[in-house]
Amino acid sequence: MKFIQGLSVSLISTFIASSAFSQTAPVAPPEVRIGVVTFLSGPAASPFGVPARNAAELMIEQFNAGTAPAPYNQKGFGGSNIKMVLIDENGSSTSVVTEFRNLIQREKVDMVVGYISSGNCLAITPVAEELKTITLLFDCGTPRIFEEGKKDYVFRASNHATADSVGAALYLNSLKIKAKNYGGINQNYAWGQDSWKDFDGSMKVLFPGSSVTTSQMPKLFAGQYSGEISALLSSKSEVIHTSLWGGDLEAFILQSAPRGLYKSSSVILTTGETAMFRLANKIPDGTIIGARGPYGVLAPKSPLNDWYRATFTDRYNTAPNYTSYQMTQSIMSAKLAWEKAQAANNGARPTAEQVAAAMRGSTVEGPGGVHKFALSNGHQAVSETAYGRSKLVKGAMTLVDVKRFTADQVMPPDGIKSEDWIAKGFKK
Amino acid sequence: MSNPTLLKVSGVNKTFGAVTAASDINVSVLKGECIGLIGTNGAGKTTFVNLVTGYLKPDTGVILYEGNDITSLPSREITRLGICRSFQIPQLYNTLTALENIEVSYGIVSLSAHKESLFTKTESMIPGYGKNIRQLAEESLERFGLTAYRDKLTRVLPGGVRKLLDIAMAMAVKPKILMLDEPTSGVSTEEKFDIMQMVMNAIRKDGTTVLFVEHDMEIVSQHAERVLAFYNGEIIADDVPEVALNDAKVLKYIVGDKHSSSVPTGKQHA
Amino acid sequence: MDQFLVVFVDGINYAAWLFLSAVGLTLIYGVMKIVNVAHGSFYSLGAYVSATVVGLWFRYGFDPYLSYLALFVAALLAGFVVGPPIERFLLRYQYDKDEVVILLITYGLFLILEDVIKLIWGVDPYFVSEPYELLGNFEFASMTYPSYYILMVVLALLVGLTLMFVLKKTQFGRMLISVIHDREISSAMGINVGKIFILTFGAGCSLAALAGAFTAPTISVTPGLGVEVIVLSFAVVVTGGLGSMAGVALASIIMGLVRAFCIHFAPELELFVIFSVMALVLSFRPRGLFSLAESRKI
Amino acid sequence: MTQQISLKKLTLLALPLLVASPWMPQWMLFMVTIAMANGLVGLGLMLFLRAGLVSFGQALYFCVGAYTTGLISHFFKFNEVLILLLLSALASGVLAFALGFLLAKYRAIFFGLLSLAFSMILYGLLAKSEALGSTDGFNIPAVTLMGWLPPSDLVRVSILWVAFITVGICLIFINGLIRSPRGLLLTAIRDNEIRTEYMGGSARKTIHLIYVIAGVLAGLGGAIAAIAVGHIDPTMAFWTTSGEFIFITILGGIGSVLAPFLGALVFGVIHTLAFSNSPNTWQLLIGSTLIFVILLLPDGLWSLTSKFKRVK
Repeated sequence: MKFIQGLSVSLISTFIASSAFSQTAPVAPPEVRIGVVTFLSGPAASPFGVPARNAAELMIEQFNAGTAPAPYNQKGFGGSNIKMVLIDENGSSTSVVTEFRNLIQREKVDMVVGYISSGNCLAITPVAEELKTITLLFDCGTPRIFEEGKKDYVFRASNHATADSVGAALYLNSLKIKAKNYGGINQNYAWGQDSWKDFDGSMKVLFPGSSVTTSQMPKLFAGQYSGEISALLSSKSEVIHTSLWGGDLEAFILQSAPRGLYKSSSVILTTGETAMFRLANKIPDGTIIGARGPYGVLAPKSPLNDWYRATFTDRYNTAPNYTSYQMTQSIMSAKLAWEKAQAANNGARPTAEQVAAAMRGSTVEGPGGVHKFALSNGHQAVSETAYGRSKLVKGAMTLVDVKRFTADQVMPPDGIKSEDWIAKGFKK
Repeated sequence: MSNPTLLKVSGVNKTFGAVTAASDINVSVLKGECIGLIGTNGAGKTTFVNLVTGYLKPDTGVILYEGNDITSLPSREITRLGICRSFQIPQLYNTLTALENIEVSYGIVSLSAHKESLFTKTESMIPGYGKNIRQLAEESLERFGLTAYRDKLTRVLPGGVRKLLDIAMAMAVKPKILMLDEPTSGVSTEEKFDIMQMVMNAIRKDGTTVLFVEHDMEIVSQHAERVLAFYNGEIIADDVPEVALNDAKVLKYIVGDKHSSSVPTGKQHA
Repeated sequence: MDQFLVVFVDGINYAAWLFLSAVGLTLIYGVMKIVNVAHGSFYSLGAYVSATVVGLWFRYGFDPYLSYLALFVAALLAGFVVGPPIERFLLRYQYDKDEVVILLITYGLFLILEDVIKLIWGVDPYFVSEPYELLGNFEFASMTYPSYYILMVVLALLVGLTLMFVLKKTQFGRMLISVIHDREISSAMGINVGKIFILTFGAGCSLAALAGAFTAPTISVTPGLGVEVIVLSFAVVVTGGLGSMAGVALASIIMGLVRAFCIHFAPELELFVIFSVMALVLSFRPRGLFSLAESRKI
Repeated sequence: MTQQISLKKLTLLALPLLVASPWMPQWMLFMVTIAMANGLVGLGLMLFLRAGLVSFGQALYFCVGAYTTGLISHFFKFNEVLILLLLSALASGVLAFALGFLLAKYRAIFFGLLSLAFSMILYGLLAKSEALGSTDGFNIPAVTLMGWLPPSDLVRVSILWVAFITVGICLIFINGLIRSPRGLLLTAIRDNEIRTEYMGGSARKTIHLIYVIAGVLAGLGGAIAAIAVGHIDPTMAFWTTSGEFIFITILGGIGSVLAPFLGALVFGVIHTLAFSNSPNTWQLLIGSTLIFVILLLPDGLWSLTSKFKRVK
């Protein structure tokens, strides 16, 4: 008997579910629906997720109002209004994939822009291909996305992580620092391990004969780094590399600065830009700071950038950080591609394939300067990257000795895996 | 020619810190005997039961059952060899009904009879019993006059009934030796005799050897064929009731003690 | 030699933090048999409240050295304002239920509090490093340490000793212990178990908040702060033997030292330290280093 | 004989879903598949709960199952789904058998937290293995069903059917188990282990047995999830994953072998509704739901079925 009731209950619940969904599921939306996925909870929300969400929100408002400067001044996407569908990236990859599928198949979004975690990017890429939906990965760093076979619908509008580590090494080189040894502290997960691997490789190329003192690998979100800092101090490293991000990075700075780590070594914070303003008076002068690209204060001077910083700061009374720039870059790429495709389609709503074709290999100038979808047959964008050293000027944080490195200096050429490219000494 | 010796306890000692719970216990139990264990609280009766059934391990001494050393066996093994017990505080499965309590007992029997097979079915006959779990459980409820409580959760059953159920469960494994730890404690004086009578009828008819711990001398003399009198962990008398109950020491230390049959609690070290 | 001294100092410092983070959990379990997953939320609550309070403290230029007192009070208040109502109006009606079910309720609480904290304080990080820098540094074994670490160790000792004293020497403590041993009998003996529970829960939560509060100056106070702490404290508490103060202390020291040793000599292994120690200890002492005595069943 | 009856009822239950499945929207197919996978793990947890135990580490076997499938299909390019499922079940079963010797000694919270420790150690190991993509994990190629590679529009349905059949088989087995004397024995161990020992029953052997069974179930669940999601990473072994499984089991209740699947289904619904309707505060929704279910339905959603009965 119970089984029958079980049947009824489970069926009922399924029906409740489906009806609940069907309300949310729209029929043939007149507007362009964009799924935006970033971390809205958990430790990645504060440094990345929310600044990125704000950027998306702001851009879509601006586009819909048609108030963005040329070439982004067309209303919405080619005239049709943009509707943002926001989802939290937090959760297991199973739940991330589930929600990605729901976005596309239930919320009927036309394209998805998002994903900060490399694991999530890898997980949703095949699904995006299966569901034939344009998906722009806006922040995640792993080079594996396009190394694992040709993609038709998945794009990445900014450099992958290799550029950060290579750029860091190049910057040290350009400062004429004679580093005989170097150490690192990176979180014990894929991002941290890869960042260190690439940096280590690049150092071996650019500073032959230099040696590794210590590679600290605290676990993700440890927050307590007293032991690691002691180890770094006693390692007497000339250079210390870290790809810590968000709260971990900020905690590390707070705990290490008073102990004079920055006096004895030149410290590289590859994601330092997200923390540099909040911790302006904590970061000692001369700390090497990156922004994972030409973003934030490292963005090249341009009217577009001025407009962007102004509107963003005015809207959220805080300056956009590099994730905001990456999100903006991605949405702008999408807009241009959509409108190009629509034009080619004589004004009719373009298909995903048409948008993809339009985006493939395109060049987009955003607030972060020129990005070109150059690699992996036009799906992986490349741009210059930049590093600088912190300097406190009248209580305000600035970057000095800013050096820029062109895309082909920091990104591997098409068809070569990052590891091999570094191992072979950046051979073209 | 007397019956063969079933259980032989020799030179067993057990102490808990300062308390001597068993000192140099030597007892032989013959097949088919019905023995009453008497003594004040803390005299060592329950310890004796716990030692034989493997809940406690003696500090020194040997316990032989049918000639095999069972001194260091866990209670599970000892039960399987055929020594089972009931408890002073009934040990029941409180979220199950009376019937289910007994079914569990037969279920365990059935499992071991089926060599722990994964596919042992509740309905299948238990080898050596010729019936299935349900039938056996119903019978035993009937035998102990518990049918009325068949589907009651044991949590809510009155003390006397819990006692009977506890014993009924012990009987499920067809023990050769059954040890009853104060079967009538916590039972009102008027019920006592009937309960004891019914228990004895239920058990004795298949010739089970019985050792029962009891405070009420009347019951002892009524049912026991032999009495073991405990005092400070020693056995101070071991004889037929008539003799044992009139032994000077026994009269002085046990029978004289009028409080003995009250307060069934405590026993932290008994 | 210096190397080992450094390991020792780092280890003790981490141990102090572990102890502070975990002790509240073991207190609540010992008395109420509740595994409180929301422990982590109270840790972050403490961090946020103290961040706010100390932030204001320095903005209005009160005596900087009193800010430690402010941290302390803020944490205790946070714990005692939020904790007891949860016990009184939610948990109290669940004690008849299974340990696991209550654990799940606290898990639900943890999820809720995570978002509530986010709604109150937003996602932007808070920094209150003033108390951390105020004390300056000290040199030891040719290594610079912030004197704040000493403060943490002192605080840990203080908390530990106070708890010991309360349990061993005070009337309340004796009541606690009898409740720990047997809830029914204690209430039969006229001990107001309800009162004991609400106080214990409040105390446990405040201890978590205290840990958060005194960690706040060394970190960036952001959402998701508590998650790490939960599992970590569980590991420590279980290794020490649930409900045992001494156990938590010893477990924290062991784990602290082992971890520090790894960091200096095998950084790769840091990831495994905590849980390997836990698994090892449990394999040899199934109920942890110090386990509460079980009363006889039959 | 009970098994035959339950078999009939199972088909009664499965048929409509199987028949309905081709008409379900794609996203729902996926959700139901995941629910089936999670339900399998919950089924194992249900056995534990019946014996008064709870494992905070079932994710260990979920992950082992997933990685077995992943590694074989990724490195040996072998992707016959049925074989993959079998091997995953085997791998997790073997591990469970080994660890069982230790864990079967433990009770209450210690059982739970020791199993948690093991799952976290596996997490650590995988996070360190950069060859397997560390915490990023790796993707799994499409699988074949007896040599047949389903076309993209049939992939979801066929995976769901595979899941259904696996679940069906497990249900029949577990249902038989808990109706057998052992089913009662589990409750007996929870209620009074000493008595059980005194009746000649071995709590340790029994717990070891269900530990292995639960491990196998979790392994199967992991394999199905891995195949459906197409990506695996160490988070599958993380404690939060185990937490989700316990959530599902309690949500459904332990009243019937179907309860965990009901729980998993409803959890999926709540989860995705919370995500799409309040992206910024979904944790709050899920947390409150959990608490409300525990307060209003202490025996889980399944107890509703008997409530219906009473109404009728």
